[in-house]
Amino acid sequence: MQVMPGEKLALIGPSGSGKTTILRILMTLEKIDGGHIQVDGEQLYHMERNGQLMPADERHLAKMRQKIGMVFQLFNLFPHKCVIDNVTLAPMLTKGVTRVAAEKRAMELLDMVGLADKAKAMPAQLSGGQKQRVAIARALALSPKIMLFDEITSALDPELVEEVLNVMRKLAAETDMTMLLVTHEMGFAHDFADRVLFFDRGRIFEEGKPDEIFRHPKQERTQSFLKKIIAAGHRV
Amino acid sequence: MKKLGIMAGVASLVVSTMLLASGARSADDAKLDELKAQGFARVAIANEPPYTAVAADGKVSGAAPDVARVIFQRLGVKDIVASISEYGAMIPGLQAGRFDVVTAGLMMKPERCASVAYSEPVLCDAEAFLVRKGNPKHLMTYEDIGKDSSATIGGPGGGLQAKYALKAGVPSDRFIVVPDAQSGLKMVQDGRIDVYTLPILSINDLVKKANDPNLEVVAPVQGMPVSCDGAAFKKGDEALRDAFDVELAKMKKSGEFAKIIEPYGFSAKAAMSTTREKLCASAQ
Amino acid sequence: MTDWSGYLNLILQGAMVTVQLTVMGAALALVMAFVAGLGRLSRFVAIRCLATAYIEFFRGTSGFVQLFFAYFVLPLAGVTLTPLQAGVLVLGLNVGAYGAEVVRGAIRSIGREQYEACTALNLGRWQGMRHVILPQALLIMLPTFGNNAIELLKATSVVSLISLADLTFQAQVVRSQTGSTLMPFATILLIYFILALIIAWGVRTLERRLARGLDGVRV
Amino acid sequence: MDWDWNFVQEIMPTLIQGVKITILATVLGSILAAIVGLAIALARRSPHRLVSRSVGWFAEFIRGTPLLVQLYFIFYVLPDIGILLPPLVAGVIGLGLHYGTYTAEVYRAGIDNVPRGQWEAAKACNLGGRHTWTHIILPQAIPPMIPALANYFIAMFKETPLLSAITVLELMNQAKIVANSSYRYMEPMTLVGAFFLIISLCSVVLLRWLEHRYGKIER
Repeated sequence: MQVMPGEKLALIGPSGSGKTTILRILMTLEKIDGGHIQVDGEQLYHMERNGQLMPADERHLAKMRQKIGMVFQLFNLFPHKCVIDNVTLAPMLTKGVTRVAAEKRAMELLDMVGLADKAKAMPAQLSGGQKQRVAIARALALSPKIMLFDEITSALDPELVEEVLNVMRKLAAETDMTMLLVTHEMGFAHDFADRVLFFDRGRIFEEGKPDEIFRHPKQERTQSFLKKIIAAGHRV
Repeated sequence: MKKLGIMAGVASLVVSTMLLASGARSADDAKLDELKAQGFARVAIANEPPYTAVAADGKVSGAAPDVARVIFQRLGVKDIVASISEYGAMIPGLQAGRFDVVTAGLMMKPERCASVAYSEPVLCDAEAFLVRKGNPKHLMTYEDIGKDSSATIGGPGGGLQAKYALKAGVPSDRFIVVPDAQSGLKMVQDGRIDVYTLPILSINDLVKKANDPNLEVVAPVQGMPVSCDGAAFKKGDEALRDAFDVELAKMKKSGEFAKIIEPYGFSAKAAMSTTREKLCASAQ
Repeated sequence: MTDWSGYLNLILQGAMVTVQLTVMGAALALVMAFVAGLGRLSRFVAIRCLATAYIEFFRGTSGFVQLFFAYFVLPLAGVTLTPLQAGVLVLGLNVGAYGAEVVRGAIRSIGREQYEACTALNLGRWQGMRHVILPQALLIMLPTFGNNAIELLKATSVVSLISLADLTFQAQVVRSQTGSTLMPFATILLIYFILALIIAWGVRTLERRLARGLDGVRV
Repeated sequence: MDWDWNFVQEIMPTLIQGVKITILATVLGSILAAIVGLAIALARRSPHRLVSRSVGWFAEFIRGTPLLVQLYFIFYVLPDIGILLPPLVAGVIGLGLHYGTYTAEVYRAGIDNVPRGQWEAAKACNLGGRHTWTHIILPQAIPPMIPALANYFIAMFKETPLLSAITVLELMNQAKIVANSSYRYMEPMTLVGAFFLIISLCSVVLLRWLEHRYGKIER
């Protein structure tokens, strides 16, 4: 599987089919048993030493993680820090950005996700949709080249989904980041993605342009999955 | 965590420190200089009037510390700092370097003479029994207690009394170790023990304070020798002890000694009529 | 009939010693709790073993016995401690061993998702611990730490047995000077209780302050 | 003053006598604490506020003050009002009462952990108050409490040396007497520490097994 720079990818498929696992592996949250992954021309889990590939050490992983950001299904905000501190923490600690610079950037990002007025709020005071928008700002604060979105609307009340998706649309339009999106929002996946991957039983079952996959799926399993999703009330 | 290692290595460490200690014996004039430099000597007391007492304001008095204070001043050590200890803990405490000297009515006995370096005698007293009024079990001697299988006797842990009792046939389960004099008095009052034993003057002081008409004192206990205490130094501090003895002898001669201890009820004559040599050998 | 004011003064002096012991012991205990608690979560086997040995040793033997050991046996090994030092050392190490388990438990109770968020934000192991995990774990530890502090306060009474002039010891002195048993003991029981209430109140206040803004998030 | 194995051999029988009393005191104290704790826990749930409040404060007081002072109180003050207890009985009562206030918290947590639905179901089955307790609530509440209770009994075991202060001839007191008459502290104190460590380590194994068997409960 290859992803081009700037490409927007949607990963769909039944639960347990391995789409989330792909994101978690890319974020180094899971260990891999074998194989190789290259990010931006460099090995993710391996490093070269004396011309030989060997398992990466913590320093190499930290270097690689700079390129990647992730937004979680359950937001994973730090409950003891206010919104702006959530966003500035990592840039200040990992990149040595000064507080002033970090806060300036954070305010821009919060403004972009429409939450500039909530900068001093605690996560517990926010709605789910607001939390998820903060989480997006937090991930963006590190200026990664690749962003991973793991079912970022699944835990939200239906009426809050749209505010998060709007942020995503804006993001897709304004930046040329590479984005990998695991989602059950088929309509959004259709509009957003350059390419759609259908996962089943741990493998990529079918892939193609959104129109091909959603309108004319070749595989029977893809068809039945989409049918079920539509029956469950998701629009395509 | 450091302590763990220390404990594990205790045995070996101790061997080496003991070697060091015995090797250092010749240099023990240093001890007095050390006390002079720090300006005070640490003494162990028992808070058992009239031997040793702590007043309401925390000031240490009693016959034994009063004598020691004067002697140490003569030796150039300005003051004494007292810590209260159980009798049983005094000699181990001395050996452990907790105190520089014990001035607490710790009576001289051959076993003790072997463990510490005593000064010449300071305070002499005989044994007394504290019993309930009328002495219901007629306990006049240690032998009486030995014979009456229902009688129990209390005394300080590590005191001579436990040894007297054992020798007179009192099994160890009828000798109750009582941590302090006040508890002993209370246990006689409450009927937990039949007899509480201490030197006469201590018992008298205790009874006077309690002011309880239901108590009675048997004194002196028949067949018991008069014992005398001395200031007890750590083995190895003999030079300090000898300096202490010189001053003590001067005070005894000048009558100053009697002036300090007789108001407390002790007899200076008794202390002057015997010697460490006699007392340390007496029971052999 | 008796000069109570003088003796009350003695007891208050004892209370000061008790407070001093509690504060210094608690400070040592806090340090040991974090050192050993984090040590047990270390990646290095040697550090884990060392921390476990410390914890099990001090939890396994009686504090009273440790105190006697430190006071009477350690000097024979060349380590002479004043009664106060021995008291602070033993109480601190002892309560620290219990505290270490609290630290460990609290850290482990922080959900995996917080660790994952740290990884995703590329925080180092120690950075994540310091800025994300510990501040949250601290709040969970606090009530138990409060209980431990009260246990420490109570345990200080034992130092009276190595002739450190704390509250209990002074009660014994007053008792042997006045012949009254009820008054000194009743007085110090009350003082201990008041001190315990103060600790409990202080910890609750601290907890409320730290928990501000976290409402509804923490259990 | 180095380690003397002959001396160890000589004092061993005396110390083992002490161990027996220590274990006896722990067992009796545990039984009493288990009963007292249940009584306190039930009394605190009493609908009469006077009962629940006063028992609550009493328990708080006992928990907030040192066991050592409570032992002195039971042993030396109670005779003034005509209650004269032998040392071991006084010691067991002190231990039982003190730790009863801790086990009460275990019972409380255990009872609270039984889901509300169980109470409602009992009511729906038309069971009376007593039957609800004996047949529905306690049988579900007690097994998960067992490890936490055992934990406190081990803690109690480690506090038995305090009984030496009221002349109970347990391990610590025997060791002190030996030390007092021989002027040697090292062997007796080290042995006491070793005895405690050995018994504690064994009980930790037992505790792990109990936790495995009955599950863990919040303390």
